[in-house]
Amino acid sequence: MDITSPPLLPGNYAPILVIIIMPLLGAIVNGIFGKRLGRSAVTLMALAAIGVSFIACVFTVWLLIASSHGPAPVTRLKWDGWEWLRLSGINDIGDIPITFGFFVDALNGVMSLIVTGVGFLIHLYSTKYMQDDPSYHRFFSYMNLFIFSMLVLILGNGLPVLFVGWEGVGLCSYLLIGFWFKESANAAAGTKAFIVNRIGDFGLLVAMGLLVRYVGALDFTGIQTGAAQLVTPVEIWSGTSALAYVAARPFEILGITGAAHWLLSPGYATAATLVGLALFLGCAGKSAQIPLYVWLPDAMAGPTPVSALIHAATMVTAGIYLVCRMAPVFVLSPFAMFIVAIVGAVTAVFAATIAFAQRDIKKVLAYSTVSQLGYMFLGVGVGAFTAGFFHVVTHAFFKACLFLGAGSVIHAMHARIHDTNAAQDMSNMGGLRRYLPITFITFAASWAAIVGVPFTSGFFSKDEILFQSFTLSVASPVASGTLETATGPISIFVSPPWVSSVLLSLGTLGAVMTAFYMTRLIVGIFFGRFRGWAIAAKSAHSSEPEVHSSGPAPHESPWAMTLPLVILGTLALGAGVFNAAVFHYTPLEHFLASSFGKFENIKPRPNSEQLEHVLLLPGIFAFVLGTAWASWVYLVAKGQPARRFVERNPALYQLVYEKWRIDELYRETIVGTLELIADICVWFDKWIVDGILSRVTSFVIALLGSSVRLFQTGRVQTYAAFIVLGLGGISWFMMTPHAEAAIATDHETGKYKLSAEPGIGYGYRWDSNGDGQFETPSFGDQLSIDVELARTERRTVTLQVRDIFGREATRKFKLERPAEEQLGPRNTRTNNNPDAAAQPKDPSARGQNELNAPSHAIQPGQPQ
Amino acid sequence: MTIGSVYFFLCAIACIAGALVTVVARNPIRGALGLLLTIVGIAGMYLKLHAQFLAAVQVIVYAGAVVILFVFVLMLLGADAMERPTGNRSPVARIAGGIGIAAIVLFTAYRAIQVYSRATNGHFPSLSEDFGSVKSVGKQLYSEALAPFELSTALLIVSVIGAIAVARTGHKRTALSPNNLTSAHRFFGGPVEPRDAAQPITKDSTL
Amino acid sequence: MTPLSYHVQEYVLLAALLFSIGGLGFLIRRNVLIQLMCVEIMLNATNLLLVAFNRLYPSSMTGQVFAFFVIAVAAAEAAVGLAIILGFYRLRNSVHSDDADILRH
Amino acid sequence: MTSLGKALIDFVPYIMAFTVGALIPSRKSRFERFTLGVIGVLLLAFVRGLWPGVQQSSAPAQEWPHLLNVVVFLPMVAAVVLLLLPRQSAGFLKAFTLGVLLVDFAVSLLLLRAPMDVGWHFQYIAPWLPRFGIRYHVAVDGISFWMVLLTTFTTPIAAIVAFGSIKERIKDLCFALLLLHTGMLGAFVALDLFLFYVFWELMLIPMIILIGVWGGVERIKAAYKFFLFTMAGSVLMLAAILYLVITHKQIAGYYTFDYLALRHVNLSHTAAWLCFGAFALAFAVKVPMFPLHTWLPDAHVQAPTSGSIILAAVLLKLGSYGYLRYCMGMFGGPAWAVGANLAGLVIVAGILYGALVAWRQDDIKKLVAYSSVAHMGFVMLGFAAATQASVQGALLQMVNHGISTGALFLLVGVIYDRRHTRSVQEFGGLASVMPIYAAIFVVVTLSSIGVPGTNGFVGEFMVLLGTFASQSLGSFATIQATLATVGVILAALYMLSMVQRMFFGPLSNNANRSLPDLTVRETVVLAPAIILIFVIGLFPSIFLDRSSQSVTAVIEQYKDARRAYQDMPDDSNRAVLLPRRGGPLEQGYPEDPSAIPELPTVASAVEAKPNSAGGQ
Repeated sequence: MDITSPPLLPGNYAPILVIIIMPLLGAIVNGIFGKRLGRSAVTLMALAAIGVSFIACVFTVWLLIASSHGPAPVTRLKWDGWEWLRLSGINDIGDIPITFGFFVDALNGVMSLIVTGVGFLIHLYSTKYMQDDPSYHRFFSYMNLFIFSMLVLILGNGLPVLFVGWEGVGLCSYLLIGFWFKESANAAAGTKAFIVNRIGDFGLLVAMGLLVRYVGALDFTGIQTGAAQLVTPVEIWSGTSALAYVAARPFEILGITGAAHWLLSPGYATAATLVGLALFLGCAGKSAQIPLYVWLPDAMAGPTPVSALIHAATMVTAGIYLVCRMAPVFVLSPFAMFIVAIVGAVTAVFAATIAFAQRDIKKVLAYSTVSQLGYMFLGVGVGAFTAGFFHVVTHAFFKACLFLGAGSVIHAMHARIHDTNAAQDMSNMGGLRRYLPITFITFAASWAAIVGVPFTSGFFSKDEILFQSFTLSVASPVASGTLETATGPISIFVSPPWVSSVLLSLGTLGAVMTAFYMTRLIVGIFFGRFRGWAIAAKSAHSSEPEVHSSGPAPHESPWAMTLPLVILGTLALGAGVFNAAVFHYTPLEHFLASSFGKFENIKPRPNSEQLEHVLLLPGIFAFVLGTAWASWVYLVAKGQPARRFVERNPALYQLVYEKWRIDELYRETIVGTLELIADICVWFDKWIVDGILSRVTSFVIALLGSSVRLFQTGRVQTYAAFIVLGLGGISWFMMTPHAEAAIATDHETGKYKLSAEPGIGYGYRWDSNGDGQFETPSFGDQLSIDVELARTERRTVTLQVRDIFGREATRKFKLERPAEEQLGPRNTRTNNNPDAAAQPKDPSARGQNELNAPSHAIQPGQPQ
Repeated sequence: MTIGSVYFFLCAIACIAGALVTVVARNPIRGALGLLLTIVGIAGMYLKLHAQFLAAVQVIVYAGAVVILFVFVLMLLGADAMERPTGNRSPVARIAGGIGIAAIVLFTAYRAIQVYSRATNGHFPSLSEDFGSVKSVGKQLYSEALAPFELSTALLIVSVIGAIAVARTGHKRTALSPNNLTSAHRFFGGPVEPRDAAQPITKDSTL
Repeated sequence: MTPLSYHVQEYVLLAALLFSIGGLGFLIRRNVLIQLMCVEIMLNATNLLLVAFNRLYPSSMTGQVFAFFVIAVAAAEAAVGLAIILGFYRLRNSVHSDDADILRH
Repeated sequence: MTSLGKALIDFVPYIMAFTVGALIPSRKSRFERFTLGVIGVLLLAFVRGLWPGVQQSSAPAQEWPHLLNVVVFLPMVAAVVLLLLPRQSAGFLKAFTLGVLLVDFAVSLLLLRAPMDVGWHFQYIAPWLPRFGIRYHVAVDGISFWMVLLTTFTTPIAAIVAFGSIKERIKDLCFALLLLHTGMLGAFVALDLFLFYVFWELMLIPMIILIGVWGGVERIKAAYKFFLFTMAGSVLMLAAILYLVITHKQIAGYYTFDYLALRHVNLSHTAAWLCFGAFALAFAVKVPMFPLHTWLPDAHVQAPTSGSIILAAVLLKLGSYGYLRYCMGMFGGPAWAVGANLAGLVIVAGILYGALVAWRQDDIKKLVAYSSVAHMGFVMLGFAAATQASVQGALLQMVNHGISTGALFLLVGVIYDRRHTRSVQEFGGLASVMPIYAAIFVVVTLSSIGVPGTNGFVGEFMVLLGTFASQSLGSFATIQATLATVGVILAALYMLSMVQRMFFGPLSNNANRSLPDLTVRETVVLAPAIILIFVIGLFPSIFLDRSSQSVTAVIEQYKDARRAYQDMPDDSNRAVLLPRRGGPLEQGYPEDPSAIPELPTVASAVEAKPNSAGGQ
């Protein structure tokens, strides 16, 4: 896949810049100058920005299609901006420059078409929907900013630039969900959305870090070429670490040796799995999959066009785009693909169950979005990237149409019911097909698509996913299936064969439920009796309505709202033509082939050809069963069976209505423990850390201070008494006898003269011959003594002193005469530090020597 | 018992009695008189030790000036100089302290005596006749000890001026009240009053 | 038994006794004036000792000269001490030494 | 294209920048429009001037050796002159101080002309106390370069804010600001350890005056705590400096306090660890790292707005700058050995702990203070990981934290001046009353959280990805980096929950009903910070290129020091002088004054750098 650009244009392909800059320009102009420009100017600016960007996208995709058939097929058009920053690879080898650039290839070309196309329609729709909102300009500024961020996300040339768009989109959803920030509920929903998205972003950051560490590149081409380096084992659990020992201990005690052994053996995972799981965490955060889907239903607090744009058509599909874009990495780890598929399937079914019991039409559509996203991840998870992506395209059309239809219904209800929740409640609607014909027809078209009526777009895309989920399987990237590690070979996980049948059954079950709740929704809104308010007879003569809570019939929305509905409705029906795999007419697949490339370890089941037609049955069967059952329950039996079911087991119904109380579960577990840890930290910080460092030290010093203060009695006498005591102590010390003697040495002649230091009233006696006996038993005042030594003779002379109080002190002096004459002027200095002379001149030792006190003992000349 | 030892005995008794009276007397006037007695006893001792000049100086300066000064101040203070009946301090501690100190001093004196009796048997040698006279002390005073002599004059003048300065009644000095004592707060700009009354003092502030 | 006053030991004993009585008085009595008197007694005790030793070694008069200077200083000291006592009295109108505890706060 | 045309073309972007800037304010105040326009033009010039490609082309500029002396000592001279000015004319004092600070900022911009390649720039050496080998040795390299500019950028802003809200003792305020400015600048450029210590202590006194005199209710207690914490640390540092100097005297024969020489002293193991511990403690208090951080919330809560801005924007950076320059510079071995534990401590007890505690705070300033602990945790993680990307990221994060937290404190000051309270419960639904203020607050919050496109993200991104690929952290790199990335979530948690409680939701407290929106002074002061947030966010290479070569050199030396430390046998208790390798980094090496001037070593002979006055 070369990255040259078409010969006719120089290096950088300028229209990409136009696609991206226009929405940004719109956002800035509307945001800052919007209030001053007035409503019509704001509308013009917003629509123009997205329109021009859409036209540029169409031109680019057309150019890509045109140039991909020529002799030198061009599949990528790039625009490199400036060098953003520079990273360094593992231990500083290799330099990873990250440039702020964009590129367009088949995959993100189609995505950009959807984003700007559907975006434009929704902008047109919301010019009417939001017309009486005071901060009109702020709304369009955020919408334009959102389109800008989404384009940066899908056109970014590497993960960092994608991440800029990724968080930009999260920010815009935060701003748009919390648009009517006057009610704290909306603001709380916005904050919740941002933080949950942020958890997803954490996954993306970790994935980028791992890629830097193992692949050393972050732009998509670099990742594609270096992906092979990811198939290296990474020790995520070292059997020998203290943690392992602690974890295994209880099992050993209980005797469950199997688990203990497992914990003690080192656990390995390939780098590809780690990157794949981290990326999937990011996708789950953005595309609202099982662990992190909680923010999407609450995001309905924002205006309906926001839900249509963000939570149906564009933002939520960013996760799928990321998985498709990072296909080379995902494919290397069958375990990650398995997780993606399973989570997708489970989410599809789980979200569908909640949609059963919701009365608010936007909530129903929200959960249906989560469920449909589950399908896309199922498709992508088994390796059918094109099928998954095709479902993104079709879903964008019919879900946007459903949301806008719901919006126009709510718009109509607002005429009489002003409380937003009541206006969205299905129980207040019914029989609206007579009053809102166009909305009904387009809603029915999208219903047909989502339910999977044969030959509609939904049928083709969902059926393809069901087919692929059964036939495709992901083989292990390494032929031998094992990887060498320090502690012996480990086997790479390959999804077991029974998985494909499980996925198919889950998919079919999901399809049945989708058909059921969508039919329940359409019947609840458009069929049966109108439960909103008593319709006043339209007859001309009676001017004021008879019944009190009556009002005019709900009127159809203006053209600006119904035109997008019509366009999206037709697209919902007709979009199947792009990739009708059943009839082997798949232009989208050929177009996308250049982006995805061929992965050799995605192998279809051997007999997949024959199964193709057989596997049409589950899709059709699901549609027929779901619709028939739902229409019997709600249309024919007027909802009686449903009410009987609710009475029979109210607890279950309440549980499902409160979304299986997942929010409360998260509240208690994760958020609860976090608050607990935070409180502990705050307490710890105030009382322990601060306590020890400042309170305890100040307390200790205060204690010392007060204890010393006791001595300051303020009476002169106590001070005088202390002075006297002090004097006594000093005099006692002065009076203790010290026996000191100076030694004059003369090694040649062997004569040594010891002279004692005089003291007041001292008596002295000597033992010069070293026999331990004092020459004169009584204390005379003989101050000095002479000693004669032969060669190498050693002798100890002791001096004893007694003071007037009769206390004695003795001191021994070891004298020794060296063997023979040593070089250098050794014995000229006769200070009282004889051994200094014996030191050879050694600068390093000289420093040490001066430091310690002059000792009297005479050691022969070896340096310390 | 020669006349000299009797005379010595009398002077000693006078000194010790005087000292005891000074210490024990309730009324400070009686204390001053005790001091006078001690000083006169010491003067007698000087005479015994052939220090006639010193005896004269002692009587004139000490007895004549210092004790009179004491009495003069006592009279100035009047009734307040009387001993206030304290008694909160337990007598046992004081007496024990006193005896302790006395024991130490006496023990040192006794040991000193032992040494000196041993060494020079403390016998007074014979003297030239003008030993303690004014002439010999004066000669020494003006030859070796001239510098200290001149300095002592300066000392006396300074002490006179100091005494006047300290005891001047003139202006009434304000007593140092505790709250405008120098402290860290003064360094930081006047007494610390809460700057923002609205601001509740955060109870969890540290230190 | 040689007569009493011919040995320096007697004077040393007397001076020690006088000095301890003075010191004792200074430490025990609360009245500032009495304390000053006790200081005077202590000074006189030392003077006596000086003169006694000078008598023992009569070769020069330094002992007596020194005693003379001690007397001069004692006079100055008494003057200033009394002035301070007056100031203190005016401040605290009491001569009780315990009241002089302003520095304690 | 005639030259006039080219000039015109060249001139158009500036006109456009001015018009856009002038159009933004919706108010009618012409002063605000003019200043915003000028700020726009200045920043455009800044970006175009520093664009990576442009610099190499121009000839290597002549570095004026006295530039650093002017930058550092201009405020001190002004402070002295200030003492002579009359105390009553407050207006004149304010104008004088602000003028001096702005001139100092302008002069410091001249630093930008020199390409920051390896080696010391604008180096000036003069003998100070020759007997002890103390020299006045100042120089700038890639690491301290942006710190100097951050200081000269922040102090004028803090001064404008201070003059806005503080009304009494103006003269002392001006004096304190100028002295503080000198202290900080000196500490960043000093290369003689004695000179560094002098500036390090000089900085303390004005900061204490700022907190102690104009602070909140318990200002004196907070000032004491701040002072005692820093003093305890720096006294140990002084001991370590003296030990180093004496050891150097023993093994090299002459006294010198110069960093270049002391860096070559390879101490024995125990001595190296003790000295490293002393230095690290002094800088850990300043950073602030976990156990020694409790002074920061009190100092911030009690300090006046301007004091908080300077404290957060510059003083914290001295700790981390000191750690990189002196701890990792002089004690490579212990720093490397402690690297993994330091990273662990800094992550768990810095980033996560700081974020969690910040989340439960009711006082906004305390919340921002703890967020500073978290942000500085990232910086120290960057140094501990010691890879090219993480160290550069940490340096950039120091500048980012200075700008975003400085702006945050500014914003907190705005509402504190209006409502005289900082507790979050007092506010609610401010967005409807003060829309511009709310918008700017959200922008700064995004920068402090680290949303891509703003400056906060670039710093954290480089640190995290540097840690992932770190060699010094060994096997813990991946785990520690993942834990640090969790900090990114918690940052969003506590900042957004605070923003939601303050700005969104109904107007609960009717005292907020009549709060005026941002005044002209406040918008003008905030504008440069807001624009810089986006400039650094989108064009970080302007800042990174200037520090890249010095960072490579530092990491190189750090590895050499580690190898030398490991070659030193355990039991030996004698220091060794490492061999000198010449090259630009040892230019200005203090020669042995008493030695006979033998053959000039390779360094001084090779190239006589025009600027270095040289010699001892």
